[in-house]
Amino acid sequence: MQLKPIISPEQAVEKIKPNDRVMIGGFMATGSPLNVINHLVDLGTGELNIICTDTGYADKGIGQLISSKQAKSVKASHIGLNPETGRQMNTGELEVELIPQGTLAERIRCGGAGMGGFLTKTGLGTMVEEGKQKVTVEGEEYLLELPLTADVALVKASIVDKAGNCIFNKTTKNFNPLMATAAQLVIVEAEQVVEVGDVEADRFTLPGTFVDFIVAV
Amino acid sequence: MQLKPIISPEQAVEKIKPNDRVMIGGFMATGSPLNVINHLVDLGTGELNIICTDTGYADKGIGQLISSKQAKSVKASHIGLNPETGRQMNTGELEVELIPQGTLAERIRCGGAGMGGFLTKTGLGTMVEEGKQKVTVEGEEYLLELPLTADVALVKASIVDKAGNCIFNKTTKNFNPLMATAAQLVIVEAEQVVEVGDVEADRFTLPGTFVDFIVAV
Amino acid sequence: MDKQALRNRIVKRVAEELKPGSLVNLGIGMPTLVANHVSDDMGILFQSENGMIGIGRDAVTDDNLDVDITNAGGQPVSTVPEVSYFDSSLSFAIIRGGHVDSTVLGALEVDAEGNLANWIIPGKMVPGMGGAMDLVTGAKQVIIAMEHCNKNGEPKILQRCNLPLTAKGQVNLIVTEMAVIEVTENGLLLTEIAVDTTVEQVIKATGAELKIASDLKTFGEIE
Amino acid sequence: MDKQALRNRIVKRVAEELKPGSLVNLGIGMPTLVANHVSDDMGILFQSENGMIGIGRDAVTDDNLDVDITNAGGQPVSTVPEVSYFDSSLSFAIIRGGHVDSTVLGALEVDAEGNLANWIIPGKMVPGMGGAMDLVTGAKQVIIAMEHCNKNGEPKILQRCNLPLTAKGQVNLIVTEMAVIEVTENGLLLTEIAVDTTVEQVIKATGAELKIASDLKTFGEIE
Repeated sequence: MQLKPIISPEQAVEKIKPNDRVMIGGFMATGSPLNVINHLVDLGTGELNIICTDTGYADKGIGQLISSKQAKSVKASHIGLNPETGRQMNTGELEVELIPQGTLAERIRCGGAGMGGFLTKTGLGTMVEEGKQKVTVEGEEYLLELPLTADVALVKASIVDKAGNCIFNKTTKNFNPLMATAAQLVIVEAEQVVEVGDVEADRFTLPGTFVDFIVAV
Repeated sequence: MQLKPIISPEQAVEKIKPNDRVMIGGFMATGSPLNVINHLVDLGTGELNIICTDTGYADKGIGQLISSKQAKSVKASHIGLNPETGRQMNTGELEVELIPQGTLAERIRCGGAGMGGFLTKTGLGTMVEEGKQKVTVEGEEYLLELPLTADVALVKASIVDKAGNCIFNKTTKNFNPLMATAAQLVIVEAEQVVEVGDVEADRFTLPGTFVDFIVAV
Repeated sequence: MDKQALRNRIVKRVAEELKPGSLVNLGIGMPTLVANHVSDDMGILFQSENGMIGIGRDAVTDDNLDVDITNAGGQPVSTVPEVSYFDSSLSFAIIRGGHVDSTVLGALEVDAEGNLANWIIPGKMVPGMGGAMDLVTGAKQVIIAMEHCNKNGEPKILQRCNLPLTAKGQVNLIVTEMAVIEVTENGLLLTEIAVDTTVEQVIKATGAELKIASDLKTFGEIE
Repeated sequence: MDKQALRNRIVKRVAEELKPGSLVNLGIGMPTLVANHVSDDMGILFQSENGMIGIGRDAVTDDNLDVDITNAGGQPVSTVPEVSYFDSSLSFAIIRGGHVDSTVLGALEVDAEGNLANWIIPGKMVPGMGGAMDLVTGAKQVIIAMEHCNKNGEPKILQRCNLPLTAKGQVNLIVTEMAVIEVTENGLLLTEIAVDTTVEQVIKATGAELKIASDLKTFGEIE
């Protein structure tokens, strides 16, 4: 049977190096791998290039990585509820690229699914189109958005079996299953680890094949 | 509460008109809406433009629509196990467009998700690239594939609640949830219809919002 | 008119625009309050772009709190019985694929061409667009719910937005405490004015040319 | 050498190429038999493009038949305990996103540039490409498992394919009952010959230039 190694949060964060592109799941901290994030703050790796939908709150979740200055760049759709992100952006300490949330989700899926890009109307006629190729299809103009991939994805699942198959409860899904498809190394923080076969296979929405390591908390 | 009308297969097939583009779920008949198909054969609407992954077997599933000459065109990835499709194609009775299976799935998703197209390497340097725009991104060449939508989607689900939320068992998923996002009118043949709340919400993988009618069999 | 009465008037009027059986996404802040004015028998479902359809209107208490159910503002919410959950990829397929019937959003500026600015004030406030660009571009109907003027009493409805846009030409309707304004191909059409205002006052508070509907109506109540 | 012995030799040799812990997609027909030569302790999982990872090797009987579990040929299959299921969109994200380590497919023709033709004989046989174009383009390693010559005894390994291609320059390895041939940047490299053949025989049966590996090995058993 193909079982995935179960490691501690300490072991997990040691796999992340400065300059890594790190995707982190969660939406305003709901569904974020909070334990792994805590340990990443403690380890103080730094120089991370973070990809996430938002920088959460200053004191919770991804925001802690910003507050403790672990990030050198952030790609996100929303940073409004964490004033520290805006502050570091304004002082030039942090490079921030703002991406429409749907485009961000789709770019990550695109990276995981091996496509070269996709055409969208989101962002047309706005600052988002700057520097981007436009493609016209049947008289309609679209922005060409490119795939996003990462070195590491840190995701959070509610139930993970020992083969890495994942269930994400309710609104904790958000970016977690997408990011797991788009990174070289995928680390899943599991709220609960179960034996293979304990849960009906159809309950899992992310196949274990995408998972490299399971962090049990 | 937003409940979806439950109709008979007879009522379902009356909603389909000649020249309609009709997406039909299933993979070699696994997960195909067999009852609705049977009634569509009986009604004999004809002149349908069918979009499906394969034309199944001559005597089962989508193949019956071909055998009974209900189709004027078929877009599919595989027709090899139904010799009647090839025969009608060779005599010119049936217009057949062959599409790589992954590209077909992605084109349908693309149509449902409101994108203008996507870039793929599948089909590059083959007959599939004929007549298609090529886009170069960072020195890499890709085919631009366009979205597919339909007038009607006929899909099959294992469990459907009265609000239209759907569960697709095991390998019956295939094209069913994708097609449900990409058609104007979505008719779900339900193996089992349950009350809202009978099944845990997280079990559903297709939100009822995509469903217009439920056919109980 | 106090802030709450003003907001109530706006969201109540917006609620009347929503169609029975439709799928609606309400932006953070004032738009959220629209849900309070929609009756259950309309069968309207509320989508939240972080991944659910079926936000409930019950308040979240210690008894029904589920930390795994939050809205696009990160706040815990209750659910209706037919709730469904999905990842961000399907969520934005729903939004961008035109499956959301109406979205209600706030604005910093909105203009005569249906352009909207609500995500950035360069140099001052850069919250990011979140899902707003996707929603405004993808939803079938875009309703702006906002106060007619900004804190300084300046018009937020302009001939042409000054701030960076959220989307171009996508706004269908503007509802404020003073007016209901349709965005048409020929510019802005004033279709309703509040009971406690006049056409002249609306024109004065608006930074864009307004056409006046021949069957101009009134809305709201005198507070 | 009878057909079955010949096929056994091919698939047994292909099985040796698969890496422990890898994800593998086996094409319909002969490639399916590769699974019989992979031991459980290798932790290899088999994907099926219609939407599952974890096809089992147990035969399907009346006792374990589940009509909702079929493979890409539409045939009922058994499953391993860690099986997972998904729709065609995720299935091809797995395939096209480079998450499949190896795919094993048959061929009508394969050539010195790694081109593959296996989906159409114009005017004669048009089964369609199914998932073959996606698999050959997306999988990290593409292994062709086929008989060295066609029914008429003509080479299927050519300098340049004559039939319409399935994909361009994607094939990594060709395994036949006579030879194991690597596709390299400099053309085809014969790395192994079967125990019951000679280099001369392989060259004669091959329609492309073959370089001979300096450490040429043998494989298979004499039947």
